[in-house]
Amino acid sequence: MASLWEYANPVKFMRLSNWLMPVSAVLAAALIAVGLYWGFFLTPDDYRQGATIKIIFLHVPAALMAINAWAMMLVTSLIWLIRRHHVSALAAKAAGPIGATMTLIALITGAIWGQPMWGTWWAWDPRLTSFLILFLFYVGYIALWSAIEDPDTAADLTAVLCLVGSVFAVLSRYAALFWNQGLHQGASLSVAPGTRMDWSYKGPLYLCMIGFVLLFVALVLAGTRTEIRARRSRALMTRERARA
Amino acid sequence: MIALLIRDLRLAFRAGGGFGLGLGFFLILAVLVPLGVGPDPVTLGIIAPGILWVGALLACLLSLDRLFALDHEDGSLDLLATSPIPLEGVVAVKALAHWGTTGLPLALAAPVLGILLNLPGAAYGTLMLSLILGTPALSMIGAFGAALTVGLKRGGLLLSLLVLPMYMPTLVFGAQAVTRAAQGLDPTTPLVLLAGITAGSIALLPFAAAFALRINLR
Amino acid sequence: MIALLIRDLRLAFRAGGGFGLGLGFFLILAVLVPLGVGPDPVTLGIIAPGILWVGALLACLLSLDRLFALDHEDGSLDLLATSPIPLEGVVAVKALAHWGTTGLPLALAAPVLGILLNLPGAAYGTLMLSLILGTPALSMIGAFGAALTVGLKRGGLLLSLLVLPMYMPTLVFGAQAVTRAAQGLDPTTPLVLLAGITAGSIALLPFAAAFALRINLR
Amino acid sequence: MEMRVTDLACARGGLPLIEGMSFTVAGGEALVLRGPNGSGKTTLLRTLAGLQPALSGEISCPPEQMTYGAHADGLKAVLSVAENLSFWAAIHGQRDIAPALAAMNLTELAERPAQTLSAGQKRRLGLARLLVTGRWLWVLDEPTVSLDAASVALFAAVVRGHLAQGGAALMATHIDLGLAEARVLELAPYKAALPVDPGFDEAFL
Amino acid sequence: MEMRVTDLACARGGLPLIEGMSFTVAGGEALVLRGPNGSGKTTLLRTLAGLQPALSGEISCPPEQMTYGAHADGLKAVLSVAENLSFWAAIHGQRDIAPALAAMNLTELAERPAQTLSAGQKRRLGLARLLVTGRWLWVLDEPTVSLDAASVALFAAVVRGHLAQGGAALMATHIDLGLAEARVLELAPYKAALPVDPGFDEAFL
Amino acid sequence: MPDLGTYATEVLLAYAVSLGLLALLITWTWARSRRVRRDLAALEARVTRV
Ligand code: HEM
Ligand SMILES: Nc1ncnc2c1ncn2[C@@H]1O[C@H](COP(=O)(O)OP(=O)(O)OP(=O)(O)O)[C@@H](O)[C@H]1O
Ligand SMILES: Nc1ncnc2c1ncn2[C@@H]1O[C@H](COP(=O)(O)OP(=O)(O)OP(=O)(O)O)[C@@H](O)[C@H]1O
Ligand SMILES: [Mg+2]
Ligand SMILES: [Mg+2]
Repeated sequence: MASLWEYANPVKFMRLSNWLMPVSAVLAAALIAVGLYWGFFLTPDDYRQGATIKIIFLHVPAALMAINAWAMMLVTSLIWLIRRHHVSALAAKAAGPIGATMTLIALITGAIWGQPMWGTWWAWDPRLTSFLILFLFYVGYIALWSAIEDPDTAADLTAVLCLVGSVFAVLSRYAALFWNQGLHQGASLSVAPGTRMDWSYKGPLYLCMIGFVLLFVALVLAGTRTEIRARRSRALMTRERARA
Repeated sequence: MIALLIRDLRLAFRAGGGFGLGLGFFLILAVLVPLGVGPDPVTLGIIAPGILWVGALLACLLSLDRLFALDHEDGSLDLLATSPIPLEGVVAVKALAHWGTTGLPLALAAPVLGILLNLPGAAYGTLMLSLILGTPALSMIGAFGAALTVGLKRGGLLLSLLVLPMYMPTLVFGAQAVTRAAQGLDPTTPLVLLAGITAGSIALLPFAAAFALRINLR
Repeated sequence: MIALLIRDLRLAFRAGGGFGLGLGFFLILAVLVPLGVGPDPVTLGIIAPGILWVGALLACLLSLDRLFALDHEDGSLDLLATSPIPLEGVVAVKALAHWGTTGLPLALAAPVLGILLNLPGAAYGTLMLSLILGTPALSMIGAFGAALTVGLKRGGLLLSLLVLPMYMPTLVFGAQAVTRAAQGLDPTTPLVLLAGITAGSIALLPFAAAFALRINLR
Repeated sequence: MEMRVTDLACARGGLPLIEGMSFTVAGGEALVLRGPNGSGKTTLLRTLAGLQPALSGEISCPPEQMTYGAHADGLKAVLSVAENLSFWAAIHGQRDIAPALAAMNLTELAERPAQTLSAGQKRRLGLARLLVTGRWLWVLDEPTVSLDAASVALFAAVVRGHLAQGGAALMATHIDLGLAEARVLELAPYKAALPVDPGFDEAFL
Repeated sequence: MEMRVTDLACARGGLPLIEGMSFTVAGGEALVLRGPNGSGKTTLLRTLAGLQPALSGEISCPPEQMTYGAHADGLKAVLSVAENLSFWAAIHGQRDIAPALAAMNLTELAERPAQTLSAGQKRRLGLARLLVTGRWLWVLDEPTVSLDAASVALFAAVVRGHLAQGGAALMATHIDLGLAEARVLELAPYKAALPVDPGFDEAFL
Repeated sequence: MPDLGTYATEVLLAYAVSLGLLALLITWTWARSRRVRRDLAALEARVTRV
């Protein structure tokens, strides 16, 4: 098998993503549509939370992707710093706004959910707090990308920010836990056997989670393709300028 | 290195008194908050640890953007980068000078402001200790943020945006320590965590900051 | 004049988004205060009006030091002073641009932060109104302070020190208006006073600031 | 159009530098100011431009008729060449920047952000500003710093064009501007004597 | 002591400016770099000084043996002339600044804050820094900007002294330095050709 | 349409906001992709013609 690094070449990457992007987009659309339809129309109300349980099908996948997008940025940033593959840096750049949106969705659905459950739009619960901090990290990351003219400089600096930021994001999580015990529900999906959740909830939730992963893949691929093209445009413009 | 430290301290004092001003800002914040919040002593006592720590943090932040920017503008940074001192050392020394002119005086002055904000008597020692332990981390993290944004015009606000989320753990542990002390609880755990963050920042961030500076000088 | 306004707005947007960043700082402050103070919603609700106003004030302050400093450093200010535009107009336009990129977005975003700080529901309208009425005064007073300190290196903190006392009336009336609204009282009087301060600042301070600028250019 | 300076004295840092200076610049004339470093050329030009008060003496021409070109160029790093120039044009109520760009050979760089220019290119942009002010008297402080020979010639041509239209230029410089027709004014004879100590008097000096 | 540059290529703003450049500077030699504005002199000097990476090529001499003098002088406005100079001396492990002050005719200004110097005086202070670095290779970008004739001669004398002690200097300039013995290196022949477009490849260019 | 009981507003709001944000993200990605693609095509045409 050819090395995975081959796809660090923009041409190879464009060829691969040319079919991978639409495939994952279609799959994502299908899974999310089925999952949300199942969850919204066919799932019974929870005995405690009533109809609000339906929010989980958006809330949890978005929260999942919010964290995973940052993890992916961390990995691609490292690859850029070590192997200096441009595609990797551009993929990290493309993931920024997507991760930020996912974080925002998790925050907003959580806030809306909090209104009936905890009686308040916002509570300074550790998980909520660390998500807010994560959102700020995303915003800072995106702002740094857009503030720097030179693409390689921007890639280097944002990569360092991502590395250092990751450490502080993890620290923030502990700090938040230390600070306040919180209201938020613990992880109930991770304990697989003896699970508390019924399949009528789990089914659509899993579908949506896989759907969100695929949506993320599709969006990152699309975004990276765009960034590669933008980068190429820039290079051509520089050449044109030089010719003048 | 010592020459650099002396120069930076001298610049801070000479240029309108960097250190008096950090203090001034801290003092004014301690005055503004009661004006904004209202004079109720019980409320003030409860929020005092948090406000004092937030104030210290903002006072640090406000002077950060010029940490490397001035040297960048007048070309000193290019010359320092080609000097015999490693850039990591330059970053560390500059963070130290920043701490010496903001963090340290802030820590020493904090008890006075505690009185303004009605801080409970038991917390004064912890307040100073937590600030002395925590503010070096603020300066070091800030130096990293300043290194990231040094080339950018109006980097000041971008710097705040990048740095503030990273200040969050320091703030939480610092304020928690003081709050616990004010409530008569044991503040050791947050103080130890605070010291840990400071030690970690000092050990690692000079390298990240020097890397960022080299990129920005390119 | 319009050319100057357009240039300043363009610079603010171009240079890393002056306006997004003012907002960012405000948001971050609203996050930090609960982290420092603790999560209790009742306490937060009480201090929310004061904190929001202090936050708006600091967000304004943070971007002030560069209001004239950048133009001074690159020589534009000399050229503007010898241009056909009166220096009073330059000051007014620059204050307006500053308000458009910090005060106005801050006022619009404040309700969201009110939620974070548990601001009582009745106060949201007054919060926005008071900020819209009061922030122009902050920008104008700040422009005066910036004009006073423009020649000085590290003028940033001196600027804060000079400007913060002048911000006090604005802060008090603004926070009072919101606090009253939060308690269900009538906020009209402080709002009127706020509008008065703004009107007075806009009418008088451009002249003082232009005078200070002329002295500093000498 | 004429600027007549009579018995001017100026000071810098509280110390008189120049005194008893009188000269005239009329439309169509270029005057080159020469003097060693620290002799007060910048001080004199800033005084003429109205940026600092004269100690004594008369300047017949109000600052509104001059444009001052300082050591610094007043460029905004994030704005493009064209945006920088249009701004100054708009401030002076002018519109068309194309001739100024062409005159200083900047047309090709028009879309470049100013921060990506080399030292000499920045200077050319700074000089192009003069053309969009529409003022008759140019007061320039070392205008050709960092310029290569071709650009100096370009600048000389621009000044000649300005003079031909009845404008005038007063330039401080240490190097040859390639303007043979310019009159030279040496600053040395006007060096201020140290003031006699008037004792503890109103002026303190 | 010798710096040998072999087949160097450098770029600025993503665009190759210079390629195939080879030259040698040995101790005792001065090399003057000439080229029109925007030809890449500053870029080349920064590359040699290790501030930006070269596209390709070899530089035999590590940046630790050179000192770089940029367009900007790196002066602190609120520090005095002596303090500014002592700082750079201390950074480079030197002590005595008196000879450097004397060489650039700054002794009388030693206690003046740098912000009260005129343009040329600032430049002299910037050049005095070279003498306290103790490095053998000076890499200077337009060192004589703003200097009057006497100061240029002073600078030429300082460079000659440095060469006589086995040092070397590489200077970019547009004007005559009064150093007749200096070799001149024209940048024009090394102008980078536009790279052939490799299409959509890792380098993007 | 299922009966959402007392929580209809919250649930519907949550769905509307989330799907709205996703739609916004997708539209933005798509619009930017189109714009960049068009610009690049124009540039390639111009540059390679010379
Ligand atoms: C802004 C507010 C909120 C944020 C940022 C947030 C964040 C998160 C995150 C990150 C997860 C994934 C945790 C994991 O997989 O371990 C999660 C899961 C979950 N959240 Fe929230 N949440 C918020 C509000 C709420 C509210 C108000 C409720 C309901 C009362 C809620 C209920 C849940 C549930 C049931 C899960 C699934 C837990 C599991 O079974 O793993 N969340 N939330
Ligand atoms: N802010 C200041 N305070 C005190 N003295 C000053 C100040 N600025 C300049 N000087 C002194 O005033 C004198 C004249 O300075 P000026 O800048 O006018 O000289 P110049 O003729 O323009 O010199 P150059 O050719 O070097 O630019 C110099 O001796 C300088 O040291
Ligand atoms: N940051 C940058 N981004 C993009 N291009 C740049 C940047 N800086 C300089 N350039 C361009 O690179 C080229 C070389 O610049 P450089 O400063 O090396 O020229 P120079 O030979 O020193 O010119 P001068 O004599 O005017 O100082 C110029 O055409 C300039 O426009
Ligand atoms: Mg001068
Ligand atoms: Mg150059």
